[in-house]
Amino acid sequence: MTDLLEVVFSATFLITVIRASTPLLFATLGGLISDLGGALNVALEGMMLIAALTAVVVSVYAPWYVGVVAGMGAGAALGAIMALFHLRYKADVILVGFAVNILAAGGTVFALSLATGGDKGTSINLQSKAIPSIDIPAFEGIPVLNFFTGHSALSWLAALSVAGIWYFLYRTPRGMWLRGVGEYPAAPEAAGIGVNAVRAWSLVASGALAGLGGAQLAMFNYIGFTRDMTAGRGFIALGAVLLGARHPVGAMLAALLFGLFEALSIVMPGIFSWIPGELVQTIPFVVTLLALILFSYRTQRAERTLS
Amino acid sequence: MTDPILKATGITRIYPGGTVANDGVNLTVRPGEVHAVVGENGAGKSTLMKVLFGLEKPDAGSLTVNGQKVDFTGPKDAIEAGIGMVFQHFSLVPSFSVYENVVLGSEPAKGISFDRAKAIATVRELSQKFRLTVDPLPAVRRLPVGQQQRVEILKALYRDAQILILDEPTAVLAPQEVEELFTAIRALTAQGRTVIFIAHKLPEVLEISDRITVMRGGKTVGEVETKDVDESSLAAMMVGREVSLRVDRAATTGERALEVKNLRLVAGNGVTLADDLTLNVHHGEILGLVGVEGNGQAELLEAIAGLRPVAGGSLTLQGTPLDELTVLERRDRGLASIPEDRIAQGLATGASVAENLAATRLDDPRFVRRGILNLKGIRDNAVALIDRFSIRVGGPDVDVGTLSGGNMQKVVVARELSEQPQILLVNQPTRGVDLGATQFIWKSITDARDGGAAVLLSSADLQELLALSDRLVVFYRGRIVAAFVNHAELTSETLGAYMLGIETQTPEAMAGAMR
Amino acid sequence: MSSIRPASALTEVTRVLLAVAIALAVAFLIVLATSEEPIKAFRTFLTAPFSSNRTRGLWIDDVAKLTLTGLAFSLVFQARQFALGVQGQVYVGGLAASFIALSPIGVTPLSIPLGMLVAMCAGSVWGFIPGYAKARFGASEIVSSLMLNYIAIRVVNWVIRAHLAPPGSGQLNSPDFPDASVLPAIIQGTRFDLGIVVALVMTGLVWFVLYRTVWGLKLRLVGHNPTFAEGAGIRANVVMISTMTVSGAIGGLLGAVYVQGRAFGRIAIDFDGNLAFEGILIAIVAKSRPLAVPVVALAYGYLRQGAQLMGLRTDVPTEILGVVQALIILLVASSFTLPGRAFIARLMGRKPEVAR
Amino acid sequence: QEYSADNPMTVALVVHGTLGDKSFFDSAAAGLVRAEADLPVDVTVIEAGNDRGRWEPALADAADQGFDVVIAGTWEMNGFMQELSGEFSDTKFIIFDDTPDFSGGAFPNIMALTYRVSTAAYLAGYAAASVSETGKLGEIFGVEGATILEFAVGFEQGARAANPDIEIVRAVAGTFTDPAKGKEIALAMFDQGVDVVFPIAGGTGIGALQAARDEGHLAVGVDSDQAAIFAPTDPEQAAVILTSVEKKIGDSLYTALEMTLAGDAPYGTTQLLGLSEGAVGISMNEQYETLVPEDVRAAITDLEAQIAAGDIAVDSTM
Ligand SMILES: Nc1ncnc2c1ncn2[C@@H]1O[C@H](COP(=O)(O)OP(=O)(O)OP(=O)(O)O)[C@@H](O)[C@H]1O
Ligand SMILES: Nc1ncnc2c1ncn2[C@@H]1O[C@H](COP(=O)(O)OP(=O)(O)OP(=O)(O)O)[C@@H](O)[C@H]1O
Ligand SMILES: [Mg+2]
Ligand SMILES: [Mg+2]
Repeated sequence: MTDLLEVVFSATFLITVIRASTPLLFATLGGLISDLGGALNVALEGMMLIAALTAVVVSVYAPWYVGVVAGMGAGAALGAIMALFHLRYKADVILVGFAVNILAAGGTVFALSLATGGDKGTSINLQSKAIPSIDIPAFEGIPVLNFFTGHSALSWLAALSVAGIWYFLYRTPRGMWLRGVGEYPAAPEAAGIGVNAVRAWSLVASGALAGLGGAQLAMFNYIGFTRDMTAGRGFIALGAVLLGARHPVGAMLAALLFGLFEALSIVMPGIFSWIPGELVQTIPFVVTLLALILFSYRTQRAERTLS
Repeated sequence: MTDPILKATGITRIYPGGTVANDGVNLTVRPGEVHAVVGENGAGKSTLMKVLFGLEKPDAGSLTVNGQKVDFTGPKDAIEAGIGMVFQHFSLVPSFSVYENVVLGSEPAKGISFDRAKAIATVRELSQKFRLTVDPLPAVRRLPVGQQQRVEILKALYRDAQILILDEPTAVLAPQEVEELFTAIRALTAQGRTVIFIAHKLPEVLEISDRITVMRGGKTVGEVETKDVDESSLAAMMVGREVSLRVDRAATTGERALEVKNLRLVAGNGVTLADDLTLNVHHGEILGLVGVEGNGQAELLEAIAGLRPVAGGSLTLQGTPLDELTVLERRDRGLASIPEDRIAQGLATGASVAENLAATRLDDPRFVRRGILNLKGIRDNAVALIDRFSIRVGGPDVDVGTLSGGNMQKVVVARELSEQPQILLVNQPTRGVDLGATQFIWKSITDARDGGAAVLLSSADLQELLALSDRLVVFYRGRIVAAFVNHAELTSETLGAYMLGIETQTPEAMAGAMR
Repeated sequence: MSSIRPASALTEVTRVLLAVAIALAVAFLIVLATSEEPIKAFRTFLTAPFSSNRTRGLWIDDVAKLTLTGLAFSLVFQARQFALGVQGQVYVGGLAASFIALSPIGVTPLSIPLGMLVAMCAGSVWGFIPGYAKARFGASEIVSSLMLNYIAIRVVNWVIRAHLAPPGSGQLNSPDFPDASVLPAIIQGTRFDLGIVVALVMTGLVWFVLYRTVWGLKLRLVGHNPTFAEGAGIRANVVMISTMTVSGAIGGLLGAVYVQGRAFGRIAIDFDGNLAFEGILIAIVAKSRPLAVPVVALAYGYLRQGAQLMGLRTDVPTEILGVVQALIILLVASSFTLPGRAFIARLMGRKPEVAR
Repeated sequence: QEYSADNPMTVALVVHGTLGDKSFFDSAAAGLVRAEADLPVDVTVIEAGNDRGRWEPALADAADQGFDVVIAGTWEMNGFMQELSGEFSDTKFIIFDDTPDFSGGAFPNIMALTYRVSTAAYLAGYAAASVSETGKLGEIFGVEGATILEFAVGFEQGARAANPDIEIVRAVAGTFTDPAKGKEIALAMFDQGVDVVFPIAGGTGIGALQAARDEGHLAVGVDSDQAAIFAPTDPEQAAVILTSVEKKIGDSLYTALEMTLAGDAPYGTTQLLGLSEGAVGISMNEQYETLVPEDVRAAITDLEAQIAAGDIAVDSTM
């Protein structure tokens, strides 16, 4: 137990938490944006996966940031496809989301084998690039301050995004439109706001954010692509949206919580080797489930209070 | 004669599914006038307004505003052309504040940020100028309906609407609120704005409008100067025949059926919805629940139906305390309920008419034996009820969602009244239902009463309450503030004063009408 | 969700066929662009499942499993619940059936029926949890059921590895079940086994329950309008929970059919190969109608098997099926005929259509 | 039957997974590609994918299509192959990394190739423990399966032989396809003082190798000479792989096909291949020479001889 505490309070563990949380945070913010606009985006998983592959393949031929932007673009494009089918052709958004996930699971393997010349497992014979980490040598070795060094550039971007999205939602007209569209679409419609356009943009933004999450996963957490590398993170993000009380800061806390448990599930086998690996792996999912129930119960009560 | 500010010519709109809602409709509106559009339910008034506001694209016909031909692709275009619209159902975001709702869509900005201070100031200024008093700061879901409507009007004025369309604005208002609205409308026309006004209550139309366009069956059947018509000639134009909506009141009443004593109803957060409600209903009488929507009448009905927990006091049905009974057990004791919103509460759209007609009696051996459905029994029941209540429908297996509003309401009424109820809860029985159907539904309710049902009736339509009720109680802020035995001299104005809390009855006067 | 619109059966079938045709055409274009032997590949795709007894057995085995997962999803979809827990139910059900098969009962004729029963119980527990969490706490069943899937897979894999695998072998599956615990083959030497009969019986049962029992009617009424159902004296929460529980039992049964089937005859880690999820597609295309489920499964199972044989025999990867699946879902779920309808309904004061 | 360039022997390798693991299956496929170039054989690689339900059909399909020789690997496929061998008695089957029970002359058309991989792992463990400065090694398993544990037991025994106080941590990733997870596990291990990792976890393990590269620690490769695989595209990665435990599946399959063509292949028996047959071993490449000190290398050569001679008994799970 003391071993565990020692590990948990080390700076490297905190850095691991941030690293594990970053892709989740992007996906969660993506889920948040579309959810606020009134469309539950269950395709985060597939968007991340396709974005991860795109980022990796593009970064072979271009600088890292182009890879990141390409991943973001791939996510955004999928968001646009969802918008097309959901808004234009009135397909249920959950079904459209699942279609994207299925497309991603098969399509990425198919595309990977084309990109690598037959490799269906990993991209390791592609020389993809990494997102640089931002090291601040002056902080190293200094308690507390050392927590601020060694993170991915995208982790900083994620933190900025939380602030940016908060500002956008609660301080700008367009953010107000988005919230209005999600809450009661007839009102913005009658006010001359293109409800479908707002929703479409929210899906595109959602995809772009999920895409950033995918890029972080494939260009920092691990450098390269392997099949199914998102491993359920998109769905955990969906839980995190609900858990974060549909607020960007809440989303961040939820993503950090999951990052924490993912990191714990990684260090635990080293410390408690007697716990079967499979059971340790269930931790993030059990935590999501319990947290979801707990938070639903609390919001249910809060909502009763409002009405 | 001035040039028209708005002119619609030959507007035709056919909905997918083939309903011809507008069939070559013409409308001419002059600047600065209040122009009323009247017609029965389904005559096509709302559709025409939606066309004027760019929400529906006409299949044929043309629009001119200020002599310019226009072609709207959406409300945005209409707003730009100076048209504003207040819908029958408000379009406000409930959690947004008044000022946020008013400016939504064209917000004042400082840089990229929303300029709150300016928005608030603008809203204050507008509400003073047009005598539409409302506090810009609270969230609209906390406001009473009348105020929400002012927010809607402010929204249109904020966009500098020269022509303001009001679709049935008075339907949800108490008489005094109607007066306030009319004052505001006069203030508007005095400042050169034009108002198009839709209403079903002809006296109101006659009071506020300058000219009237009458629609029937999707067509314009006439345009008249208000000063040239009276109520009966207008009604005849609308319906094409004489109509009478007279009902006889019960002469006698029987046993006490339902006792409500010191009832307290509380929302989840502890906010009181209704308090200290005490009333009795007897077999063979109709008790009217009067009040502006949201003053506790609907909640009382829900509590009796078993859909809302009771926080204090008691409900007794023929001597049995109600609070331990489930919804089903209450229904077994003869409770029936016609809910306010047929689509949201009264029907399972998507299921068939037959299934809907049996849905409240799934323990009846005619329909279910040992958990297995008796399809024939369910069907036969439907065939009989369709005939008895003259529901216009292709057959018992038709999806109830494809019926017209009036026929949907008849399905609900048929189900609830197919057997003589002991207690009948009725909320807004004829909302959005046309004259013919209204007549039928009223008759069904009074028949149930004559068969011995104790009826609680809530309605936003005071005329309906006055026509049907034997006694009336008035709700204000969750309490009963007045009670009357219905008589010919009782007017909606009297009731209105209590509804708005302007007057309160003395306990003695109230006790006199509380049997 | 699906099946809201009244559309005639004929136009519905036409729409589905059109969707399939478009999806296949796109697949063909991809094959054409990427394969060295496109014609052979596509011919394999379209004809291979019917080529021999063995491949026909594979096809029918898939049909049985797809039917069961399709039924499980149809049931929850009819009640308007988006529970996605069939995969987890398959795992716990499979494990439960394996316990029976590997116990002394495993050599008796009781093993198969008892195994199925126990599997259904296990699956129903797994279905009950998200139902209860939703009814009681309002927890989104989408997320909770997915989490339960992940949990079930890992826990079952652990039990198999640590407790069912022959000790010390390091294998990741149980020993083979005794013959009495393996479904008899209908065509010897193929996977064409009793599973399809189980699936068809279940289809009839689900149809009967949905359309001929009072519980089924309540379920559908709750699916159409829970507020109304409450007012009519139907306890919507109870129906919701029981629906998810019953659907869970079907998922559990599928687990039993998996491990008892001739394809396995034992339990191994990760045994479902994600087939459980394809029930979503089956249910959507079948518009959640139980009697349409096996028909859709038959056709879809054929495509699925064709894609797999194409993956084995040619240079086109099986994963192209993902593209076909996604397109079919998109096209079937879309409405090309009634644009703007939801919007009109909204303005007419109907409840705005919530995303789910 | 005589085979020639015009009438080649048709061979199918059924991979129960996909190619691209950079170790196990790729090694088998590479051997067959070499065989196709040198010998009168026509090779088809069939990827059955990761769905267990599809493995048996894939093998049966290969037999059904009339290939002369059908090859598959591990205990996962062994049972299926045994069942099919009766029905397709004219087809020759080769199973690698596991064996059926041949007693009583059963399965005359199957040849089994098994590898004493723990012997090679022993050497790698010795090397790893010798270069470790912290005295702490880490193993990362894809799953706790037989083939995986065979590596682990040898590795651990060898490590203890070099340093009786050596500490070894094991972690199970639960997946062969999540390199991000492999990387995180390795990073956590490094944080806990491990300085050499031995990932036996397919694609997941590649993440662990990457962690070693990024953190400047060392790693031991698995199945193939992984330093050689990375050297052309990622020399930094190659530079931290001190050696790899090689299971020379490709080479052994090549030999097996050669023997089959010559007609002297011992079908119906198990070929137990160890250090002496050259079927397993550790990579003694440029990285090995750089990273492992001269004296340790000498000791390893010595140990290799002792194992081959049977003087050292290496543990095994088989
Ligand atoms: N979105 C729609 N789709 C199909 N039919 C519609 C739609 N909206 C209205 N209708 C039909 O068009 C006709 C005209 O409806 P409209 O709403 O214009 O009537 P109205 O005169 O406003 O009636 P009310 O007095 O009840 O408001 C009715 O038959 C109605 O049922
Ligand atoms: N939202 C809608 N979508 C599709 N069709 C509709 C809609 N509203 C109404 N309709 C159709 O329009 C037709 C006319 O509706 P309307 O409400 O005017 O009926 P009606 O003939 O006036 O009957 P009633 O007297 O019972 O109201 C009906 O056949 C109805 O099915
Ligand atoms: Mg009507
Ligand atoms: Mg109207």
